[in-house]
Amino acid sequence: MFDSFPLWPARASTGAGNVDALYIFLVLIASFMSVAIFTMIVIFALRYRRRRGIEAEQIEGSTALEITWSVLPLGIFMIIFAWGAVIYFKERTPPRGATEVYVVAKQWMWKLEHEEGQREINELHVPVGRDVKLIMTSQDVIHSFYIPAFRIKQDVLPGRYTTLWFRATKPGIYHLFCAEYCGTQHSGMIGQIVVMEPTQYEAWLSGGMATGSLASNGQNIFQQLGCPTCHRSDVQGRGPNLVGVFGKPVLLEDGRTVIADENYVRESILSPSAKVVSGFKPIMPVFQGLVSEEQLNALVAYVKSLSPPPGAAGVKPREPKE
Amino acid sequence: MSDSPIAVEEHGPELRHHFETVEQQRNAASLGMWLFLGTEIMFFGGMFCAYLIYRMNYFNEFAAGSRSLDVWLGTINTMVLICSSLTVALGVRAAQMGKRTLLVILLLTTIIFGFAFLGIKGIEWYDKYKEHHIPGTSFSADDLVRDYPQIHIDQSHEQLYFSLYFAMTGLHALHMVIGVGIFAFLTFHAWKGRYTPNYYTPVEIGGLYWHFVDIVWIYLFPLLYLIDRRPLG
Amino acid sequence: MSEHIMSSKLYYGIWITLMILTVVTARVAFIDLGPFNTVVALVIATCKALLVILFFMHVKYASEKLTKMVIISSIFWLLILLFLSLTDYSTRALGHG
Amino acid sequence: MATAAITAEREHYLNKDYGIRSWLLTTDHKRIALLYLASITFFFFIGGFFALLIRLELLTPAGDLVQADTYNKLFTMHGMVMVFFFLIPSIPAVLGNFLVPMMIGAKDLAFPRINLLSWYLYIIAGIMMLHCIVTGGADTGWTFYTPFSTAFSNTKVVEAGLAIFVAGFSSILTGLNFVVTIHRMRAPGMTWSRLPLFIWAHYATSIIQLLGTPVLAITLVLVVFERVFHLGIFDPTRGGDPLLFQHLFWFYSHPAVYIMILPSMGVVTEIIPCFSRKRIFGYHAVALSSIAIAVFGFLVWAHHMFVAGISLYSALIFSILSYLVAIPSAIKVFNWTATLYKGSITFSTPMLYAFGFIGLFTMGGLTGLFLAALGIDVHVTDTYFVVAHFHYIMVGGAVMGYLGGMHFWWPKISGRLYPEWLGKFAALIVFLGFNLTFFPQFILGYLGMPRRYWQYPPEFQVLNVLSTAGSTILAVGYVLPMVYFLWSMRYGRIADDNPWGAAGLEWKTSSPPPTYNFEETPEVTWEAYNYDQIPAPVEVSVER
Repeated sequence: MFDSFPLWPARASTGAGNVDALYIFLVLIASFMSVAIFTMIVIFALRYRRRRGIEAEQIEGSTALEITWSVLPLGIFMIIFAWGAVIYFKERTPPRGATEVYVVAKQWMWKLEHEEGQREINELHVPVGRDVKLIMTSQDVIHSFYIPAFRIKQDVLPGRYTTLWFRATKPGIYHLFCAEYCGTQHSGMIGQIVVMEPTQYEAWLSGGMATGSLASNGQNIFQQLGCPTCHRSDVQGRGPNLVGVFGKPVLLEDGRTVIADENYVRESILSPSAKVVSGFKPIMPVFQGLVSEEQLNALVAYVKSLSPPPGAAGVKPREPKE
Repeated sequence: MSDSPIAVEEHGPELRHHFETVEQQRNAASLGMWLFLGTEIMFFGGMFCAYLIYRMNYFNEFAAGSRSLDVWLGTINTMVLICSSLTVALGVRAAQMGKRTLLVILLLTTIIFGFAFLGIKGIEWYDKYKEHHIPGTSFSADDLVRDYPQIHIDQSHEQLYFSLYFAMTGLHALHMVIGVGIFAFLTFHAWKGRYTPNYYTPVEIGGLYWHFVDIVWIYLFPLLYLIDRRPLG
Repeated sequence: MSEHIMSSKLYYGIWITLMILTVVTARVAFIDLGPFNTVVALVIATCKALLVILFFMHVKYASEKLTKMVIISSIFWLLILLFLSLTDYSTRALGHG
Repeated sequence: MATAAITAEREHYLNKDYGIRSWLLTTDHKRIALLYLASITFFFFIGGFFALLIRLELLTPAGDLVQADTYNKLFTMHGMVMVFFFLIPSIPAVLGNFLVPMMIGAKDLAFPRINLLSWYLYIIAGIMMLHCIVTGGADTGWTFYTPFSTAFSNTKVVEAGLAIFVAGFSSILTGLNFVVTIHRMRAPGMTWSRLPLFIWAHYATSIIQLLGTPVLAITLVLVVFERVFHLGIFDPTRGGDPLLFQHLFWFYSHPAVYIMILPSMGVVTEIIPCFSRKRIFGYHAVALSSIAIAVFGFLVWAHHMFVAGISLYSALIFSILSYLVAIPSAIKVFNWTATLYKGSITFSTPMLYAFGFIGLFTMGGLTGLFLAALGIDVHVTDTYFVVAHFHYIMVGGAVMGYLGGMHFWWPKISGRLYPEWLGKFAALIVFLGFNLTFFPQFILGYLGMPRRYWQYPPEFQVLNVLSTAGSTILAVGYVLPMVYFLWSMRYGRIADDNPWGAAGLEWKTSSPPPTYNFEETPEVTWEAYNYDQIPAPVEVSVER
């Protein structure tokens, strides 16, 4: 109906409908409020326009009215807040077992790498109906990964990971924009999200020139850098045994506990002395500047592969809905 | 300015024409200075916010950086500023009582204390320069890694401590320089005999500024020098 | 209002207290009090600041309420900045990207 | 026109002295207001020129009119000039400067020389900004986000930062002057609950200027330090957090929006009672809502950062707080509307602007609810939806209020009347042009067009063409008042002391007022907006 003059972009993810529903609710509320106020103004302005011999009636104000029109909107606002918060909470809580794609942003391109090892530039192929989690970082300035059709956006920061997840519902090609101003070719830092049927996707995946999965690349780098000398997988070496560590709480030397998430693994490689695991000495060398963002991603993927999520072994079981 | 349409009362030349009374004028000036000090709190507040967050994240580096400062020079400098605050407070009192010579002497002493503070600060900065602790390409915290093997230091994070150290002490020193300028102005006018028991507002509000700069240092001293001086285990 | 002249003895007393507190804060920092080192340092600094504000800056005797309002609201605003920033930094480690 | 010559020359602030010196060294708040008026108008047209170039570039999807670099500089300079050199000083420094002392019955601001100093600071900052523009400009966006601004941009970031730093001091000193003046200089009988709401609005604005601006100042200083001295406070390669910059920046820059809109609300609160011949509905509610906006405005800044990487919990806190600040704004809108009820309304030019203000501000405010809703913000932040939203507030709101105020007080400022029909015509043009320019941008934003895009996918073109078309109409609407104001200074009809029959002390002195505002210090014995005691002007009713 709105093909020639659309009011919203394609709705191509599980979350998009939720956002649109709240949006439409808000448009209705906002229209109602503005129409009500405008109508009142117009009616008053016409009804009480100046006439000879009729004086204005002085009215002091009304505390009851003031309270009413403070509390009522506040009630409505709280509904909007709660609704928006629920959507946001879902958007920021990636489901377990999502397929992971590592994203490295740089001026002015998107570099993406699949778990299976496929690399893409400014283009992301994903299957319909599968949860995809993006683990993103930037090589230089702040960028923002924005897919209007999925109604999601997340800034991509240098020096740490931010994440984003979605489940595409409709095959097609959608815009990928950089939404955070990042310099000269900011508007050229665009790409596309190619959503495919799972079979096509498998075909695409096997047709690529992947050089082994990301985790296995990571394992190679792990070997090359000599990490296994200390991080042994059979016993505790001079460094912690990394098997089964990922996603679990870690007791630190100074008594704090942190969750071993992507950012923790990343920090522990780049700046090992920052959060030393309890019982170990801070003897690990600093790798800041020695590994590239891509190598770092591979290492993180490798460490994660040492702790497979429960029930997530093998192919993701869920079928696409549409 | 003599053609003010409203000459409400007899008043000395120090009452500006748009005020009704000397009292009103003095209260206005004092409120203005306090408001300005309020903005100054927020000005330094931005740096305190950065300090708080980085200190939480990088406590080790902050502790090591703090140890590398000369705590005795810092203590002496704190005392110098406290002495200068005393001379300022006594100066305001001298102005209240109309003791011109005493006022001039106290203002001059304050300026000398101000220079002493800046001199000591300069020595400390120069030490940091010699130790390659100034953030940038030539920064090196190798000496800290060597001296404090018990503390796990990430050299890049160490730069954050010194960045904040130089930003905070630098802007504080800039305030000191401005303070010395203000006090030179006050001394000159005090010498000329402009300030009387009826009119010493400039001395008073200049003093407020000086005390404020002192207070900032009272916080900077423990926050920068005394982060972690406990004996290393 | 600000014409109240304080005795110079009071000023010297405050000055001596401030000097002593300075030495105390510098010495205490070398004693291991666990997490309380920072607390003690900040409490001493705040005492010193209060002494300067109340006596040297005449807030105790000579000032009207408005001055106190200005001081309190500035510090309140600073706390807004610190506290609301901390809502972000202190909860980042809890996860959710 | 001959009447002007015949009238015996009464001495007032405009003809008291002549010559450049008497203006550049003046300490009269009214003359300083006019100095500001001239300078901010200059910067408004510079910023407007950049805006037109931006809209022209966006006429077509391809980047064809200017280079990408140039485009980035255009929107950066547009933002910096408009925000720091027009909107922030606009109403406070011009109308506020002119009116605050008069409305409270004072002879001048508390610190006339500091007032002049703040104009000079503004001019120094302005020259620095112009120098920055002429020598190449900056391309960071007005937001200066690190690490782009500190480590990657190779444009004149330091110059721009320092210019804004100096402009900030000018703004702080203006706010300081207002607070002291309002506390210390009120005429006998002018109690807090008799103050015009314009004063309350300016008081609230000044609080924000005093407590917010220094944080921006220190933030920019740290950015400059990072570029010049290689200190690394925001540098991610040294463990610095780029989000810290954003926290500090928005701590000022969100409340800064209220620096722009609060005075405008104050203007509207003066205009509506006057042309309804009524006391304002809910005086205390409107007064307190100004203060509430100033305070709550500081609690919501991170709603600019919901997708920036802040923690989930922090986002929830800031989202719920953001709804708090919407309440006092809503209260104001409801009270203005209620003031019209049973009034005696005339549609003069200032009133049309006031109506326009309420309409556009309401839409700007309501779309703010969208942005505070976390789930929607994720989709629309950093898109044209945000651009449309803040232009509805800052241009639809603040500039409409500014123009309304200029028309309302022009007879007082200049002693002349502008041509009423032209005024109404311009108000209409501005309103229509504005909506055509910015309404399509809401849709563009929801469709997903990111802001600060030099080129864009072709499907967005239709809406962009509409927007560009609107901007040319809007430009005409803005040039018109300047032309007829200038014209009226010489040829306009002589204005009475109180042409609108308005309440308020400023209307009790002559037009233009004498140097010290009042022949003798007034003593206030009446409540604000005592329209039951003031006869409506005959003239206005005759006109139509």
